[in-house]
Amino acid sequence: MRLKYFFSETVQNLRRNLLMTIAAVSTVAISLLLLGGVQVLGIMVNRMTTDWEAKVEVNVFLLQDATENETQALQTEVSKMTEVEDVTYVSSREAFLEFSADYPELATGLTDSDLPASLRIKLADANEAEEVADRIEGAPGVDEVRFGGDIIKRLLQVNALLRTVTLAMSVILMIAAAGLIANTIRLAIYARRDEIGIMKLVGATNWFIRIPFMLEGLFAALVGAAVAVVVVLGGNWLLLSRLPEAFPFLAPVLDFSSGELLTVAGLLVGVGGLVGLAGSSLALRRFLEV
Amino acid sequence: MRLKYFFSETVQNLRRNLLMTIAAVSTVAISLLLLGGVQVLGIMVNRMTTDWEAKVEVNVFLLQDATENETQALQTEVSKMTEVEDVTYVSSREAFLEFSADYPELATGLTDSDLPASLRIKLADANEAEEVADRIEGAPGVDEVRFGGDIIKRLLQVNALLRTVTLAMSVILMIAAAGLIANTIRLAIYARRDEIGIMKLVGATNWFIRIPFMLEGLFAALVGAAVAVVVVLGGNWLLLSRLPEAFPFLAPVLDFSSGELLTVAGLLVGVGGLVGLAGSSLALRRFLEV
Amino acid sequence: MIKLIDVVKDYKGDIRALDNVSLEVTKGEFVFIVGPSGSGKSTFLKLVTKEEDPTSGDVFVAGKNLGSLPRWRVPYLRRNVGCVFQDFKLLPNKTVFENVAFGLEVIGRPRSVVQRQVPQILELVGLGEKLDRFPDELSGGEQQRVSVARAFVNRPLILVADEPTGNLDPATSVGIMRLLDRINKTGTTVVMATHDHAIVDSMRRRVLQLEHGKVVRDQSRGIYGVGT
Amino acid sequence: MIKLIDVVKDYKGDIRALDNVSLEVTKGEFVFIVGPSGSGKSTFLKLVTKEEDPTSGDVFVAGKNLGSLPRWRVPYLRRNVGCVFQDFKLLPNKTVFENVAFGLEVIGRPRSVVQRQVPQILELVGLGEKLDRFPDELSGGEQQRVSVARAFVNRPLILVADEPTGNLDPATSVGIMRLLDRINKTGTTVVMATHDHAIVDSMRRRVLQLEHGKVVRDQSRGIYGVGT
Ligand SMILES: Nc1ncnc2c1ncn2[C@@H]1O[C@H](COP(=O)(O)OP(=O)(O)OP(=O)(O)O)[C@@H](O)[C@H]1O
Ligand SMILES: Nc1ncnc2c1ncn2[C@@H]1O[C@H](COP(=O)(O)OP(=O)(O)OP(=O)(O)O)[C@@H](O)[C@H]1O
Ligand SMILES: [Mg+2]
Ligand SMILES: [Mg+2]
Repeated sequence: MRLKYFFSETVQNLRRNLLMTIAAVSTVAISLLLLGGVQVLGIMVNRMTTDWEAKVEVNVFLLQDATENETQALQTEVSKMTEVEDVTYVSSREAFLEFSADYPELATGLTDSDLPASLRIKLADANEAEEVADRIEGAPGVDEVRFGGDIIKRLLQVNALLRTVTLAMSVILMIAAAGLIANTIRLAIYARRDEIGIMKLVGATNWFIRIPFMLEGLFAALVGAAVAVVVVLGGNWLLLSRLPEAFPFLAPVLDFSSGELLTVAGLLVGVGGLVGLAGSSLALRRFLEV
Repeated sequence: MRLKYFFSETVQNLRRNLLMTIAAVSTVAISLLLLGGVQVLGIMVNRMTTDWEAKVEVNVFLLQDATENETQALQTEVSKMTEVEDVTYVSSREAFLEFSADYPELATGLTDSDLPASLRIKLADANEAEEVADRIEGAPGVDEVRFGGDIIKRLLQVNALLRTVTLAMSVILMIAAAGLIANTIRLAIYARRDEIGIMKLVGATNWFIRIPFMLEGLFAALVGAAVAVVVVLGGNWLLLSRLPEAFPFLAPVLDFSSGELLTVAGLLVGVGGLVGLAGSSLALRRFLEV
Repeated sequence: MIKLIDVVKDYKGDIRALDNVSLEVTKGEFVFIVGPSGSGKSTFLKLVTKEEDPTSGDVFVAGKNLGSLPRWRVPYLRRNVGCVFQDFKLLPNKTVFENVAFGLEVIGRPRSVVQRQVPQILELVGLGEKLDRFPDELSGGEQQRVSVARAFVNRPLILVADEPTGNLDPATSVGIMRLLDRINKTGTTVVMATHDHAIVDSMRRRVLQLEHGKVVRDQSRGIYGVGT
Repeated sequence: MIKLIDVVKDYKGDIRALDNVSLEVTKGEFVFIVGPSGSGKSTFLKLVTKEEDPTSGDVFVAGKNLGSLPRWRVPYLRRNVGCVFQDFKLLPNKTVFENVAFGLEVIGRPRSVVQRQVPQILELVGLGEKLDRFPDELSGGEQQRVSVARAFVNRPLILVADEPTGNLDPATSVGIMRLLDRINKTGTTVVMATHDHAIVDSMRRRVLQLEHGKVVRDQSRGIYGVGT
């Protein structure tokens, strides 16, 4: 009975205060759209930086006179390290072929054995490159260990920066979206302050007044969130899933799993719904004191 | 006289409708803050991509037996091309020194003359690399022309993408900010619809009613814009001007000229002011028809 | 001054508020509109201020056909037709002084005039000491008197008053009626809707009685009711 | 039923609206509050519904000291004190039916009761055919009658009416007074502020006269005014 009353009350108010409903829904939609956009961007940046870091490798150049045993032992030892994901042996010959593909003019003066054999190490976490390199340095059969040095450090710094920036952006947008939505709800309730006073004077309890307002706030926020989700997903589908055609190198960055998209959608709906409920409840407070 | 009336009316209303003033100012501030942030980001991306493209060069490798005349003629001809900004001659010796700095192990087997002399061409616009390369190809004394090929094309694509994305973001945020501000103003005016009706019934002309409301909207928008500008500039100063200490490579990207910052500030104030004025004027329209 | 020719007013939903009303009020007249609740008194007054437009028929005020009055002229009409609204219609964010002053500011009166006339007129309606109150800090009757003061502060040609004494005690009502009478004597046409028996009977002015939107009685020097 | 002991009410700005008022209204009484505009009638009624709190002194309603009534109990008090407000206080976004129904929904009456009682009560105040109108589609007197209907739809213990006939013609007023009388006969205490001479004089009930916030007359079977 009560539920029915609250429900019909909510629907009626949404309909009869159409201007406010539209304003609230569109503000929520716009705010969450921006939040969703940054979220997607964040996933892309994360993806991209991870991708870059996956390409970081430690190269262990072996001594010309390293024995097969030494090489073997080194390889097994390295592959046991927890930081190491994968170790590949690159023979002198393979190194020469790669080099001559890159620098054909220079290769003419060289032979297979001019280039040293090496171990190529892929890491689980690019940040550990230096540490791994230090540990291998000086092992029997090892000539020199290279891990990109400054370049890698710089890449890692850039990645850290990018991640921080996108994280900061999404936090800022979360706060901004909440602030904008709360503001709109506050104004919408302010426009109806007289009504609230009258209800109280007629004997309505705070909850009796609050529930329909909160449901209205929730509804407006959820519809706004739904619009934002549809636009984000639609935009993703339209633009992002087509970009790889033009920019094939973007493919790995853009290939969102439906899990990730659902998380973003969930975030938008969650933030919207929460702010809608809490915002209307808080905004009501000062007008309920009659 | 009239001016004085409108002014005192505006100030009074801002003060007496404090809740709405605060809501409007904060919505404007938040919206423009986001817009300003994206604008700064846009400048950074532009800066960065320009920086990258400035590093694109066309390398003209000269034949081992090219005469000094041929070389000289080629260099003058190339430097006359409108697309070309700068041409440097790199002798065999210089090339060898550079190479041996990069690959010390390999350099041991080589001599000065193993590497060809070349012309290094800096371009005004990286997009013209391929065209310039094609034109030089086959000129007397030229062995081979290289301009990075696919890598450059890809870089240019990435740059174009980055620029498009930031442009799209700033357009979207411009629309979003305008929408959010207009929404808030609409609700604030809606809350005072009765007042407007009364003024009309007492014989006020539309302009007499409109001007104070528009001034209120303008004021709220400008204060909001000012807050946004202060935060953007302050944030820039605090964060961005300190980042280069940690990330020296970011320095060129982050070193904004005061002209650029003024442009961003101007944009925020302009968008805020315009939307404030137009928004209140438009929102009033339907309530003025009494 | 006011002329209605075959005026019909239907509100949306086929509610007939005025049914074929024709009447004329000449300059300087004092007319009471009486009739039961919902008979169309306020609707009639709203036609005169062009707050509502007739569904059919013509309304003339001060010689102008309101039907063909361009939208932008309406404010100028309203400055010549002071109005005391049944629900007061005070601006909630303005003080008593500012509410009344608004009527003068609208017509561009200089500040000095406003500063002089507003306290005067508020004194007349007995609110000389409540200039700085906001409407929600006044009693019902006090609000009504502010509305009265605002309606004639700019000396309109016509004064239209919708139950201006509905929230007033008899003594204060008499004071207000004296005021209206004085204003009327200076040449202002006064049209007043009222339920107040005593006032109508004591003033003996023209009485227009409405019933279901029709004029059922038009009597000069009339009394409030015959059958009531 | 209602008891005031040494009640003083000052509004902000040192405005004394009630000055040391002590009085008692017993169950089933019918009391008129009279007095000039601004004498404190509405303020007195607002104390009874706890819309305002006294500056000093105690107010007891239905045996409870309102000063020590916890905030969350106030709605339950108000359900026992039906109130006709001087400015009606109708919900603008609800129809006539819904406005009156609200008084029943608040106390959790089932829909069937609402559907039966609301049209009945609206019929009684003469609005049986205007159930679906919104307040701004009603005349002033019709709005007032909706407010009256809402005030007693849930059969409160006490009915507090602030000039419930101010916007009504004499005939309709008489109808409303008959209704109040009938309600009073069923045991409901009625306190009514009014300016209507005729009504007070014809009913001859207890009259409390206020002047400048003081009770200057308390007369059973009184008339409206002596000096006025
Ligand atoms: N905006 C509206 N929409 C629909 N019907 C309306 C509207 N305004 C008034 N009415 C109806 O028109 C009729 C006349 O209303 P009006 O306000 O003119 O009455 P009135 O004579 O002033 O009554 P009262 O003495 O109660 O103020 C009433 O039946 C009323 O319900
Ligand atoms: N909220 C308020 N703030 C300040 N003063 C107020 C407030 N409400 C009422 N007053 C003042 O208190 C006094 C009594 O007001 P009240 O409303 O009780 O009068 P009333 O007897 O109901 O008058 P009326 O017959 O005009 O309705 C008046 O002088 C009024 O100006
Ligand atoms: Mg009326
Ligand atoms: Mg009162």
